[in-house]
Amino acid sequence: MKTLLMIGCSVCLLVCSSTLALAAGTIKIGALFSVTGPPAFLGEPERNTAKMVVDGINRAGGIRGQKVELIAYDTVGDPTKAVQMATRLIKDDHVVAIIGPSTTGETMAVIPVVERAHVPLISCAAGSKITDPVKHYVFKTAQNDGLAVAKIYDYLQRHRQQRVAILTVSDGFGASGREQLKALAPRYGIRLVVDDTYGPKDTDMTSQLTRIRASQAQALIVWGTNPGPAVIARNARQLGFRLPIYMSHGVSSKKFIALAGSAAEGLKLPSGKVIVADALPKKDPQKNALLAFVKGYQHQYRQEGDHFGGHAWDAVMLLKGAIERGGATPAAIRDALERTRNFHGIGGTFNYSAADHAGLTKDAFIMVEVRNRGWVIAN
Amino acid sequence: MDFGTQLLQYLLSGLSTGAIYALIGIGFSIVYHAIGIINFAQGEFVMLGGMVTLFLLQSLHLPLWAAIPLAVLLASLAGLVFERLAIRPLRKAPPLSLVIVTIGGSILIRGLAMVIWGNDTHRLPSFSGDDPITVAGATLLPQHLWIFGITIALIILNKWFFSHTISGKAMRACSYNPRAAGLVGIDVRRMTMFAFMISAAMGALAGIIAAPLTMTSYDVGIMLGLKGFCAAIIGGMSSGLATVVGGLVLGVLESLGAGLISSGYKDAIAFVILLLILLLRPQGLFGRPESERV
Amino acid sequence: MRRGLLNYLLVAVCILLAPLFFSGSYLLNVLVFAGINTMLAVALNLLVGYAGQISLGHAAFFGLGAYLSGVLTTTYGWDPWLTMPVAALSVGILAFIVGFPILKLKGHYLAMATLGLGIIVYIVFNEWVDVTGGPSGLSGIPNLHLGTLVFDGDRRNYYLVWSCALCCMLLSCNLANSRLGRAFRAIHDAEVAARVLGVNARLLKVQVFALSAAVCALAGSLYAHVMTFIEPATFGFNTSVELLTMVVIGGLGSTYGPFLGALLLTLLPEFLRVMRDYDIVFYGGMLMVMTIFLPGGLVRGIPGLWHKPLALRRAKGDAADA
Amino acid sequence: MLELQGVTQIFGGVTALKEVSFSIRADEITGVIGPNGAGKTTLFNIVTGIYRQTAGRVMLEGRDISTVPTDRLARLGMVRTFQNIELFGQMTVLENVMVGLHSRSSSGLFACLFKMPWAVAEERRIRGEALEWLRFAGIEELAPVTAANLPFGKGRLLEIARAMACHPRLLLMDEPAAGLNSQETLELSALIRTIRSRGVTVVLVEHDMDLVMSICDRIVVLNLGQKLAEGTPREIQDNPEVIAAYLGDE
Repeated sequence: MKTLLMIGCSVCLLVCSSTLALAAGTIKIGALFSVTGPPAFLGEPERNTAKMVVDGINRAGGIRGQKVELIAYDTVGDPTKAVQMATRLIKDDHVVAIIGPSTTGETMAVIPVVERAHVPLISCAAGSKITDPVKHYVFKTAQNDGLAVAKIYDYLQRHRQQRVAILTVSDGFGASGREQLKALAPRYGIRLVVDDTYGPKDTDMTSQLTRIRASQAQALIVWGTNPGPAVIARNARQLGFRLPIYMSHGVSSKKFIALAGSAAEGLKLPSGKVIVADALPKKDPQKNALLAFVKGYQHQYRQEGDHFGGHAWDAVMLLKGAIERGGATPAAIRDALERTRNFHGIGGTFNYSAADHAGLTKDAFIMVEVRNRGWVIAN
Repeated sequence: MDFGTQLLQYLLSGLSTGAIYALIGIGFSIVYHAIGIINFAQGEFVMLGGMVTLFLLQSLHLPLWAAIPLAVLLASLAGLVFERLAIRPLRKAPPLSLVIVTIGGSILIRGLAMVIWGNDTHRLPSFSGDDPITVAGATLLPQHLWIFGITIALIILNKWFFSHTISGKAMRACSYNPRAAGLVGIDVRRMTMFAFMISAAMGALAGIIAAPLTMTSYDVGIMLGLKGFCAAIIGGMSSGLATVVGGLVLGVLESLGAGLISSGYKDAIAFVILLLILLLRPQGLFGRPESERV
Repeated sequence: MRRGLLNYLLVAVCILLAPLFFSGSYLLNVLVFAGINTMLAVALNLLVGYAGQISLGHAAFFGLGAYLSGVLTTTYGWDPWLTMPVAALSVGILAFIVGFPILKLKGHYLAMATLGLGIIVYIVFNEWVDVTGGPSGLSGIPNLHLGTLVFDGDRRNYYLVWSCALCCMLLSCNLANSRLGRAFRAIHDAEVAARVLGVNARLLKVQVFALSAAVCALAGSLYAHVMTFIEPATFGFNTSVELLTMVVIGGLGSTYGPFLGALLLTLLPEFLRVMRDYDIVFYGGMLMVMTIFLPGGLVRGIPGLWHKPLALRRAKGDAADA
Repeated sequence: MLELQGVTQIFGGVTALKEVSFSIRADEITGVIGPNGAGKTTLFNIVTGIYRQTAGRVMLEGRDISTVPTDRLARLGMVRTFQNIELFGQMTVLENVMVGLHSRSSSGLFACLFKMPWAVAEERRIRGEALEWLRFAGIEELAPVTAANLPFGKGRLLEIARAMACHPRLLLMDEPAAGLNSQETLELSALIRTIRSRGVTVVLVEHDMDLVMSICDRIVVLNLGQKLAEGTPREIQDNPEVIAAYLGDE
């Protein structure tokens, strides 16, 4: 009987927690970001940015006179949690659209939920399989990994480096990068002479680098997020590595330079334009958006805005545009989103269509280089 | 670069990683001998070492030479508090409870670290610069020399403590037979407390000397702790040279594995060794089999 | 026995009626996962609670079940219903084989060996990209279906998962009160004495290990078909620890303890959300406080606090070491 | 019934038993005595397969059981009790005895999980028989008590009831009178005689000389790991070597 009492208590708790209905007349937008957990480096700036942008919209009078309410949940980087929170947003909070989640895995897990509920989702994760094949209600703002790969390969091709070693991290980000690196290589006449990996928690990569140094490679591409690539940069410096090293857009933030220290000098990587916003030519269509984002973030959080935050910026602004054009119902938002053309955001210029829910080309990226502890555009 | 130099490079990298594992492993075995438990929170003291040093450097602007001993001291105090609050109330509990309470402790410490210092990765400055040193074609950083030096010093200190000081001998007595040790007037509870403090300090120091190379964040403790445990198992849970050799063997095998076979399965190497040793030679690679007594 | 059955029926009715209160709420979705966790906790309780053998690697069996189901349905086009028994059976057999050497170990050594096993399996999920999809996960796993009824909504999944979980609870209850259940508990309390009385401790431990692994695999299959997406991180060390926590907090070796633990630990984060970043601290702290002050878990601890604080303190002592 | 041939046990350089040979006849009560450290308990541990002897053989009814695992011995008809009683502390008294019937029941995992009719019937039989054995030991009123809460003397009786539930033909008792008061010891000796009268061969390791001398048919004396003497209680009492060993010891 005691057990039953306990169960009774739990049931009561559950009932009490049923969420209260919120005031009507606002447009509710859901957000799923992994603010804690391993992908917190993505989720935190994303949540911060989304909040900032929504506040900005409300200060300016909302969308079509309606205030926007952002309901953000933390998914801890766990697909199961993401599904639960997506269900919560849809069933309990009755949101009209969802932005996030931060990682490809979480997004893949959430897709069946939103497709079933007919709620548009704008993912901030990079994996190309999110929108390939196209799902009716799923869009994304983060540049596909393939675009970053194409950007690097383009650059390698111009500099006549054909034999390449790749070193990718064995997590979702690295696995997706590795897939694209392998798939796109033949198109650019590039031969992968070493295909190696390292663990996300590894602390010493000299073994892999030693092997790469002994190979025929003319360049090394490292695909990972902090801190791995910083360790690799330092290991490479220790070994007196002479090959040019290319990193992924996963480390295009000041944090990477802080971790790698002087070992970061001269590294090149494809990046969203946000980190070199000031240095962009005036005619760049994204320049206005970029400067607005950077300034706003700096003002509000006393930190540098990075391109992860930019994904959330784009997602909210895309939604705003869609609601302005179509109205604030999920179906209308979806249709309006799909008709988005020439939206100049942080991640690039978006052109969605029925056949393309990713909307970007490789021009979304530029090659940057670390010089004097800062980023400059590589030539 | 010829194959010999490559091999030397693998060896050097492996040895430096292994030295860290060894220090953590000794921490495990000291506690194991004092009270017969495996402290799953050991890895968190490694994390604390690095993070506290960083905190002292950045927030209190202490110089490195002052921050390091202070951080070690604070970590060993954390070890003391942990023993007091978590281990002492459970002295007579079954192993399962002890396993769980130390796991709980490790989650708690990790969580506190995250709340206090955030979930960013940080790097400690190297003790003496980043200019590589070349040894027969292979390269080392000055920090590697620090790691080797401090590891050797700690091992000697450890040996001296356990063989030549009253406290050390008393702790050894406790590990052989706590009841008898209690009867001859040794304060067993105090020795347990010492064991936790010493092992926390060793772990913290390992965390500090590694952090300039490996970076540190609130969650580095899990994997390092597990690897340290593997080292201790290979060494047969000895608190001396065997565990050091265990750590070095593990580090070198990992490094060779990553260099010659596949880096993806590098972590698997440690755990396959762990399983093999546990199943085939539970007394460790170098120990003599003990006959089981009921 | 009568009362036991009555209790069970009451619990079952509560569970089956619960959706009436939660329909239209995301909590129903959370409860689906609570059901899967209940199965896992019940399975682990067979091993840890009854037979007294610790495991820090049970997430591996959970994952093996999920991946077997996922790979067989997506890559080889098997029927989801067919993959479930296949997964449970093959994982059970695997655990049976692995169990023989591993369960020779005791206490902390067993904990570390199972932990090692769990991590190795996790690494394989992560690295065997061609088969498992690696860290990017495996998507497009089909939902289960009965004729035209597809288990894709929360309510359908709720009934699917909880009927499995209720079955598991009933079976575990049956086992606990049978000759084998007594033998497991005897091994837990005093292994040598049990062996002297003719209890084949070695074989029984391996049997219960395999059974527990098979149930975990079944839960894994269900998880895969409910989620339709799996990735290795779900089946790592943290999950193993979480499972153990559920069992310990609920009450080791009790019938409804694991159920309560699973329910609590799955739902708690929903309420802790208010506490934001502090939930991990709370989680760790609770684990310690529970172990120190309520070693019998909630099921025994809460009534114990009300009635006779000392009478229920179990005199386990060194018995488990012997 | 039971025969030891040159049993030797060495623990890391220390010889605990050295070439001990003797045999135990069926239907008798045999006492094994000796000063502390004579190796009596070690001998029991070897016979019951808990230790593997360094050399020598143990024969049960003409069969070499040196390599037979402990749990099989119960099926062969040999059970023991422990010096510091080893009860299943978290189980009830009745359940303790029901474990004793484990080797004489056979429901498998499947039958137990799904409560097959034959398993239910067997369960009923086990429960009934276990109650009988509790009655035999005179503790049936304690059946629902948790074993860990039993007083020591009752625990001893429970251990005997549990061992008897195995239907042993040979019962080894390791210091059954240790920790009992004189009244309990008296009851114990009566119980041991009853056990023998049911056709069970009994071997006792015991310190209580009165008990040993009063109920044993034959006595084996161990000293420092070696057999010192063997014979009837009278012969042993008169054996000068035995007297010397005991006096020298004390």
